[in-house]
This record gives sequence, structure tokens and C-alpha cells, in this order.
Amino acid sequence: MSDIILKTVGLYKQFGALSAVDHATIDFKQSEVHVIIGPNGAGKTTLINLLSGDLLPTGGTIHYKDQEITDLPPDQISLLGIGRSYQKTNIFPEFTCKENCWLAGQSRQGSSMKFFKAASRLKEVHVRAEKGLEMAGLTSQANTVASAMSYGEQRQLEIAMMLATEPDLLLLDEPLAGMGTEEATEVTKLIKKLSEDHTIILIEHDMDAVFAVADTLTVMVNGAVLETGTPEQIRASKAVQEAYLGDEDGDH
Amino acid sequence: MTQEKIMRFILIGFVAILAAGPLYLETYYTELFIHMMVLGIFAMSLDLLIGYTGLVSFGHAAFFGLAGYLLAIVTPETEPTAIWISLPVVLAGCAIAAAVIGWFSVRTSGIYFIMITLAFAQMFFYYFNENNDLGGSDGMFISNKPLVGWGDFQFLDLENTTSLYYLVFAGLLASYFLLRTILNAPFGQVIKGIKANEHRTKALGYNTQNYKLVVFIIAGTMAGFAGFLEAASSGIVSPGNLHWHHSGIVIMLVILGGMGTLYGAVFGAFILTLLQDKYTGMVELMPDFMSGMADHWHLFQGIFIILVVLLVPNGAVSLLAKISQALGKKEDAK
Amino acid sequence: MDFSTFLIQVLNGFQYGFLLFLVASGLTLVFGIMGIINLAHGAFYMLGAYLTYWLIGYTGNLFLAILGGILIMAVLGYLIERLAISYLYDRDHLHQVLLTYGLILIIDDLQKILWGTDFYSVPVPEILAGGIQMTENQEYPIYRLFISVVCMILAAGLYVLINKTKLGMMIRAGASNREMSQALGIDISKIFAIVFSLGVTLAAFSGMIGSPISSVFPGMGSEILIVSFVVVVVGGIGSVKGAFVGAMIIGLADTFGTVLLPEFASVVVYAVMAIVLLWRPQGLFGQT
Amino acid sequence: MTKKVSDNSRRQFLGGVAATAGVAAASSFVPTKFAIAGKAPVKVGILLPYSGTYAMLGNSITNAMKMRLEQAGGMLGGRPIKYIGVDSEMSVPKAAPNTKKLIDKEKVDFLVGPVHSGIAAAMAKIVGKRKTPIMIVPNAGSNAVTGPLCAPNIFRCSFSNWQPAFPGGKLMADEGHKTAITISWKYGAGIQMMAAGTESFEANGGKVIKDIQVPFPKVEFQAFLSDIAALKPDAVFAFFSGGGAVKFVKDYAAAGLKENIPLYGPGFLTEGVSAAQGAAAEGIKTTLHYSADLDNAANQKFRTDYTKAYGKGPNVFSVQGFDTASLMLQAAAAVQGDMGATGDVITAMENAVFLDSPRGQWKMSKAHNPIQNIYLRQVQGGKQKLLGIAAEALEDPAKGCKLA
Repeated sequence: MSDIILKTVGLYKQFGALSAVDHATIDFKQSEVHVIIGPNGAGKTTLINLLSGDLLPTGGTIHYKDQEITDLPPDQISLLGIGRSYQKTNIFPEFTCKENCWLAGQSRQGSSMKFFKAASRLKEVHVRAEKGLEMAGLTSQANTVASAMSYGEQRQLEIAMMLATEPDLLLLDEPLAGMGTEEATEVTKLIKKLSEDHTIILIEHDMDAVFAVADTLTVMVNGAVLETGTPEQIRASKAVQEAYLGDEDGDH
Repeated sequence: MTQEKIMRFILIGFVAILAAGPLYLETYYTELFIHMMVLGIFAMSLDLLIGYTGLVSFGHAAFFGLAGYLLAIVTPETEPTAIWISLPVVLAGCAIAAAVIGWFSVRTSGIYFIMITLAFAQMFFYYFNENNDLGGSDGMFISNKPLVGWGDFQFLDLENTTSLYYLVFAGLLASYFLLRTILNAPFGQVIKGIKANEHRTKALGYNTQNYKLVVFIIAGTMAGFAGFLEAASSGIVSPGNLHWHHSGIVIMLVILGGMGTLYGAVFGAFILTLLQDKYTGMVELMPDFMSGMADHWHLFQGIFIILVVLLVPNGAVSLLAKISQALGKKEDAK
Repeated sequence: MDFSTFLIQVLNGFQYGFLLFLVASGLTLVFGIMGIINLAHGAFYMLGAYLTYWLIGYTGNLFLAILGGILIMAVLGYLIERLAISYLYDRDHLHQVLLTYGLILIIDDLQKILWGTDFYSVPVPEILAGGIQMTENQEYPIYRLFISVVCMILAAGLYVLINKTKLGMMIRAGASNREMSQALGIDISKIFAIVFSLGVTLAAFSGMIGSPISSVFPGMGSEILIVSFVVVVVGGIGSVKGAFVGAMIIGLADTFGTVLLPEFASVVVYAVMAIVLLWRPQGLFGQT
Repeated sequence: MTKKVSDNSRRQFLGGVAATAGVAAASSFVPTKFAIAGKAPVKVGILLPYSGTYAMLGNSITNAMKMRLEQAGGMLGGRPIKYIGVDSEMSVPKAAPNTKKLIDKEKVDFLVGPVHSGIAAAMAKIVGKRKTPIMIVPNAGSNAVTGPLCAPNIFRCSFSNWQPAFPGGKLMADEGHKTAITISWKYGAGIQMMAAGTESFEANGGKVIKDIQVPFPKVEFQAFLSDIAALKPDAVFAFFSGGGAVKFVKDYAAAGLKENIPLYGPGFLTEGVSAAQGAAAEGIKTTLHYSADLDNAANQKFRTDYTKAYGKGPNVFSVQGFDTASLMLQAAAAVQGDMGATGDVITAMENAVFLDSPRGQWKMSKAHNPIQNIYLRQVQGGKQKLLGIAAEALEDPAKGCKLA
């Protein structure tokens, strides 16, 4: 099937005796927003880490477009057009917003092993960095040092940096975590907008946001894939309700 | 005046003082200044690693010392070797050494990086220390200074202290501007990113190991350049130049001056050398030198270092910055 | 090299390894648990040897001298941690390296003020004097074998301390997660003070117990320091077990390096370290 | 256990000054008519180790030199003395800057130093190119200093590495040993001494079966000792000094080798450290240009004065310091303090006589190195016992020196 952009086959990751990701086989379709949900410790973040190359799998394979990327390091995966944001804010704290996005944008400029040309003369990088900032709504903060911004803004910066790398596929690990309602709404809108021309794999706990954006849902429990389907299918699934959604609803 | 302008003013003043050096300095101080400028280049090259890339190398002296030995090896006893030949050979040798050491070292990080660079430097140290053909622990002499010229035509006579001074001065400025350029280039952005957050830099699509290796080679080669100048000016090379104490001292210069500014490293070299020249190593022998505390200058050096670490962690440049900030505010108030 | 010589050299290698372990054990604890690169470790080793020399003049007994020396060094270590090192936990490794470098200079000079620049030695106690005949013309000094036994007891003791006691548990908790252990109500600063004091005492103890076979002289700590670092890094930072294995490897490498490759005797040790790190960048027993 | 005596406590030092002052008053050696206060001082630069492993050597030399000058009224050629001391830190890279500091900045008349052979070469290289100052080596034995690097203004009051070692090789052969192993630290002094010992041992029918070079400053000898035991030579010829000498001699005895394979070497092996070595050093025969029990009046006076001043006995290094001072005194006296008359100063130094030298009389060779007796000594009861003269008025071959 040509509209599958990324797939994992029997992917698993062992930490000592614990199977963090347990033989997960998932297809991610082009242009969809594919949300992965599950209780804490279900292995969602580990899965993202495997996809982005931050972790090497114990077994199984990962395919992106026509290529196997199972053992590729994060930098090469990024260059293939897979961008990611982190659950725990992962930025350059002592850089300004613009500089954060600058470094992201510069990575698409071919090799940066250039020693004599001033970086500031790379016009395309300006464009990318500013576009990233603009899309994430941070244009006014361009010259603020990242560590001086609020937590929510740092989360936005996280996304802005990812966008500055102009990825095709976005791996978003709880982008709404720690955000206020207003910011969360903004970011949800942004994800919606991004979904128009990007494939998105999203981990999120905020169920309102999840159902607002999801095309496909995968439920993970204890590292294994419990079920994959449309939001309606998942809502209707008995197994999911028992294992997860039911409890979650009960909490509300 | 803004803080930045004041800093620039200070720097230009500093360069002017250096440029006029031989006009007002006695021979001894001219040579001391040469030594300090060489140390400044050496310290800047380490600042590139420590202050900009976040790689704490505890074996940087290996390149400094290796360069001296290479110069000694390519200089025959009977005649000088043209600088056009010896310098490239020395720099290439240091670059290769840095590539090999770097290839091993950049795989590690943190404390392990510190220790593995130390280990490699120690290997080099012991190699030269125990190689009788290269003078063993006593070191070797370089009988002839590099020839700046072609055949019989001599463009600069390095036996002349003033000529040597300006060669080293030019080397200092060139090194500074070269590093500035590199730091402003795309490459510089990446290594700063590595220092700030290596993991994120990698996730953005940079093969950080390659960048670290390249920066290690650049720093090692520049340390070699400093070592070349040192050996050319002093005419003697010895394993002491590769000793871990020497690596430790250059780290101290960088911290004392202020990391991540380049010129801070040069200030560090000047401040420490001048202090040492004035106060340390001198043992007052009369009337009763043994009771005089000057004999215990190591004690004071140790206390000085600890006080600097505890009280001025960001180095002399941070003090200057504070002063110029205060001045800037005063100006604003007017 | 015939077989009996080979065996004796193996024994020499282990023997040297035991000495190295004594020094490296304290280094690896401070290194691993506190993240401090203690360059002054060798200086404390030297201080231990001088203290033994000094105290034996009063007590006339090596073991009493060692006991007294341990008390002095434990207090000294505690004070140094409180007065200087405790201010540097949030700082870069660099500042710690530099601070301990300053300590070396101070300790070296204090040694000069207190004991002068002469060379001394400490006699081997009567009951441990003499040697065991190995070959027709070589004996093995009993005191060296005694040190090996002490070293093994110490290794076992450290293992029990770290893995089986409450203090050890708190130490391990502090090493793996400072914030969490603070949340659990463990006074991390107190733990660090104890660990540093322990590290200093171990360094000094190795200088003390080794003083009868090493002479006592200025600068004796600087050579052993770097070799100990190699041991720690080969074994894996923070691992006492690693330090033990690393010490044996380095002891053997050094012994056979000096005999078989005299031209590169000192290079061998560092080459071994480079190879180990290439294979396992975190050392043999280090955690990533 | 010897009771440790601090070599730098203030109280003892002051006592020492009083003692030496008394001695000075009694001495009539001073040309008092030139001792006019207010004259510009003669500058004596000193580059010796005052920290680290060899600080003891630096202190011993300085103490004796100072004592000798004090005895002569604290004047050089009628001018007061200004001392400028620099701690050499045993660092070769610092040798050149330190030397230039003393010459160019402090403009010293005499440059006394160093202990380390590598530093000596670096200093000689600088000093030899100039007419002034006059350099006097109070210890470093590097053959090169009075060999290829020799110069009119460079003198040595100690020894060349060749000197104390050369008779040692012959001694071993004379005592009936056919094979030997040489062992020393792998640095200039060790290598040169082993070469000299080997030269004379083999010239007298012996054979050196292995030359073991221990990386400097390593003091872990066990593996080498096993190697020696396995090779079973008739004798071992060793050079170590200071802490290394203490440890080597003790380890050698503890390995049970001393009874089977006698140990020889240049005298540094037991000089100034035999107390620390204790029983392990008992019976070791060495050759050196000094022995503590030399039966001459100058030596007895020297030992009494020194012990009184510094609270402990002198050693060969102090003897060298003492003679360095004698040489300066004679040079300055000859030109009546006019240190600018370099030619006359040098002539005076070349013709200097050391009547009051504790090591017995000696004179300068053409290469400016002592022509001196090398004594055969043995450690007996923890002390050096003079057995005889191993080589009389031995002169260094001064290979490569243009003055010789």
C-alpha cells in the first residue's frame, strides 16, 4: 500500500526484564493524524523514541517510505524528514527563540561543515526559522532567551524548532503537557492546521484534543498494541473501554 | 556607551598595547610577551573546545608538545628549515594526531571524555619521555629557527626578538579572527548547539560526532600552531610540555580569563603569566629566606586558585563585563 | 621467560594491582557518587604516608599510627568537603578539577612545612618482616602478601558497605537521583560529606599501609594519581567491583608491559585504557 | 627510627645564623679591606628545586653555599651579596624562561644551578652563547655541560655523570664478578652513568647482560627485580637517587636478592638516604666523590659547622654547594669585586684551588669540570665507611668540548 508512510513490524524494546514496547506492528498512513494513547507506562514514549532513533530497538523493523530505518541514528532520521518534539522540553535554553529555530533550519541547508561564510547570510535559513516561529505563534518572542520564557512558550518553541526543519512526518510527544487551557487550544488548532499538509503521529493524554484531531487511534497497554482504528471504532471497543478508556472517563 | 562598546574599547586598547610592545619593552619582557601570546593562542584553541563545544579536554598539551617535537625533527642541526615547509608539516602532524585521538574520544562524554583525552596525552608524554632518540626526559634542542624566506633571501630574521614578536603577534590576531569566523559560520552554530544541548542538536539532523571530531581537530591543530611558535621561539622542546600539569594549567588559563569569549583565554594567559613572573617562583634568600613565606609560593598559588574558583567562577572577563556594565549605567543616567 | 618466572610476574602484577585498588577505591567512590574528579587524591595518599611516618615516631607501632592517621584524615576530608567542595556541586566539572588542583599545591606545600624535604621510610613491623622463598634466589616479602590480604578484606568491606547497609543504600540513592533522595528525606549534603571523607581516608589509608614498602618522599602522590584514574576509568566510574577488576588488569598490563615491551612500558597501560574505552565507553562495569 | 629534624623551621634557622656568624668572625679568610658597606651588591642568581621530589637537593646546596659565604663575611670581592632564587620545579620547559629571567631581568653576575641534567643543558645553551654571567653547576652531572656544551663561562663544582660511575664498573670486575645487570631510571643521568659503568666493567673483562631502564619517576620495581632474579647475574649496578633510591634498595633486600647478587652503584644510591634505607643498605659498596667520614680537617670542620647551623648532617650535595661558594669567593676576590672583568674572573676560576673542600683538594679541568678523587665507600652500621680511593684525580674525558 503506497499510502503507508511509516510502519513498524514486530518492533520491541527490552529494558532488562521489562518489555517497554512489545512486538508492535503499526501502519501509519500518509497525511493522517495518528494518535497513540494508553495509560502511563504503556510504552508510548519509548515507541516514539524508537521511531526517532533516540533508542535502538531490541528487535523488529521500522520502515519509512521505501526505506528501512530501524538502526539509523536520530540525525539521519531527522534528515529523512521525520521531525519530533519532546515530552520533556528539549531546547537550547541559553539561545534566543530565533537562534533555536535557526539551528533547526540550518540543518536543511546541506552540510554545515562550512567554516568561512557567515551563517547570518544564509537567507533560506532565515525564512525557515521565521516560518517556524510564526506557525508556532512565537514571532513576537523571537529575540527572547528561551530559558526566560514560560513553560508553555517553551513547549511552543519545541514545535517551532521541529517545523523549522520542514519535516513531512511529525512525531509529537505530548505537545500539550503543562500548557494552560488557552495555549492548549492554540496548539490544538495548530496541529489541526499542520495536519493539512503533514503526517502526524501524536501522543496525547488530553482526550478532548485527541478526538478533535485524530484520524486514527492506536491504544497501547503494557507495551503492546491493543487496538487500532478510527475514533468511533475505538470509542466503541469493549476491550479498550475495559483496559483504558473506561477508567479515564471515570476520572473525569 | 553600552557595555559592548566598552568591551570593544578595552580589546582595541589591548591590541594597541601589544602592537607597540617592542617599542617600550625590555628584551626580557619582549620575550615574556611572546610567551604569553603563544599561551594565548594555545588557550584560545582550548576555549573552542571547552567554552564553545562543551568538550573538556584534559590532554590538550599533547598537541602543543607534539608540535615542538615535530619541528625539532624536521629541523636539521646544520641548517634552518623554511617555515613554508616546517609549519605545514607540524600542523598536518598535529591534525592527524588530533583526528586519531578525537576519533576515539568523541565517542565518550562527560568525565569519560576528560579521562580519555588525559590518557592519550599521557601516552604521548611517556612516548617522548622515554624515547632516548628524542632526548628522553631532557628533551631536545632546535638548533636553527625556522627560516622565513626563500633560499638565501630572508624575509624575517627570527633570531631577532622583535621580528619574532611580530610574527607571534600576527599569529595571535590571525588565530583570533579565524576562530571568530568559524564561530560565526554555520559550523560554529552547530558546535554551540552541541554545547547547549547535544541531544537536541542530533535530533535536529546533525551528526554531532562528526562536528565534535572536526572541532577537536581544529583545536588540536591550533594548539599545534601555538606549540610550533613556542618551540621556534624557545629553541628547546621537552616532554614537560606534554605533561598533564600543562594541560591543567591551560584549562586554568581559560577559566581564569573567562570561558567562551576567546579573548578571555588570552587575558587568562596574560594575567597568570604576569602574576607568576612577579610573585611566584622567586625565593627570597636573604636575610633569612627559609622562614620567609616567599619560599612557599605553591601554597599561595593553591589558595589563589581555590579563591578564583569559589569567588570568580566566570573569570576575569566577567569582572570586566560587570565594570563596563556599571560604567554603561552611569552613562545612561546622564 | 620460563614458567616459574612467568608465575612470579603474574603474582607481581596482581600485587601491584592490589596496591592500585587501594588507591583507586576511594577515587571511584568520590568520582561515581559525587561526580567529583579529585586530583588531590594522590596528595591525600602522600599525606597518609607522611602521617604514618610522623605518628610512628610517637606510637612506635605501625597499626596504632595508621589508626591515628585514619582519624585525622577522616576529619580533614570532612572539613574540606564542607569548606570548599560543597560549594561546587552545581558547577561544571571544570571548576571541581581546578579546585582539587589548588588543593594539591596547598597540600604539597604543607607537607614541606611540616616534614621538610627529606626522604623517609617506615619500617616493616617485626611480625610481618621477612619473606617466603620463591625460587632459589628470590623471596617474596611477607608484608606485600599482607597488603594483598588487607586489600581483599577492604574490597569485601566496601562491597558490604555499599550494597548491604542503610548508609550504602542512601549513598546509592544519592548517586542515582539527587532530587529524589532529597524528596525522600535523605540529607544529601551529609551523605556527600561522608563519602568525600571516606574517599580521602581511603586514599590516605593506602598511603599508610603501603608506607613500609614505599619510601616517603615529596611528590610521591602524583604518579600514582594518574594510574589510579586509569584504573577507575577502565573499571567504570563509581563501581568498586570495576575498580578491583580494573586494578588487576592495569597491574598485569604494567608488569608485563615493563618486562616484555620495555621501550613502551608506560604507554602500554594507557593503550589498554584506550582499547577498553573503545570497546565499552563507560568502562567495564560502568553504567551508561 | 631517626627523629625527624625540620630543615626549615625558623627557630633552628636563627640558631644556625648565630653559629655561622660566630664561625665567620673567627675566620680570617675575608679580605676585609674591601668590605665597604654601600657598594653595589654582587648578584647571585640561583635556579634550584625547592619543591617536589628533589627539593632536598636544592636545600642542601643552598644551605652549604650560604654557610660558606657567611663564613667569608657575607661579601664577594668586598661587595655585599644579593641572592635571587628561583624554584626550578624540575621543569625543563620552564628552564629557559627562568634562566632568561635571572640573566636579562635580574642581570645576575653568578648563575648557580641546577640539579637536573635537562635543565642544565637548557641553561648552558643560553649562557654559553653569551659572555656573562658566570654559570656554576652545583649538581647536575650531564656530561654534555662540560662536553659539547662547554663554554668559557660555564663551570661545574659537582661531577660529570661519567665520573662517579666509571670506577664502579672496574670495582665490580675487580671483585670477581663476570656478569652484571645495570638498572637505572631512564633519563639523562641514569643512562650516562650506566654507560660509564658498563664501559669500565666490560673493559676489565666483565659482561653486562641486560640494561634495564625504568621509566622515570616510576618506583614500582617488583617486576624488574623478578627479571633480575631470573637472569642470575653476578652483580647489579644501579643508579637511583632520593625516594627512588630508598625504595629500590629496600625492595632489593626484601626480595632476598641482596645476599645472592651484590648491589653496586654510583654513591647516590646510598648518599643521604642510608638512614631511611636502614638494614637494607648494609654492606652496599658505592663510588662517589665524597664520603662523610673523609679524614681531613676541612671535612670535619665542615660537618661540625653544617650540623650546628642546620641541625642535621651535610651530604654530598651540600659539599658541592660549599665548593660553589668557594669558587665564587676566589673569583670575586681576584678581581676585587669587579665582576665586569669577565676574562680575569674566568682565569681566576680556572686556577682556583679548593684547599678547604670537604671532599679533599681538587682542581678545575680544562673543560671546567672537577678533577677529583672518587672514593670507595660501604654502608656499615647505617653510615658511609670509607674503604679507599677507587680512582685518584679522575678527570672526565670531556668528549666534544672545545676547551679541552
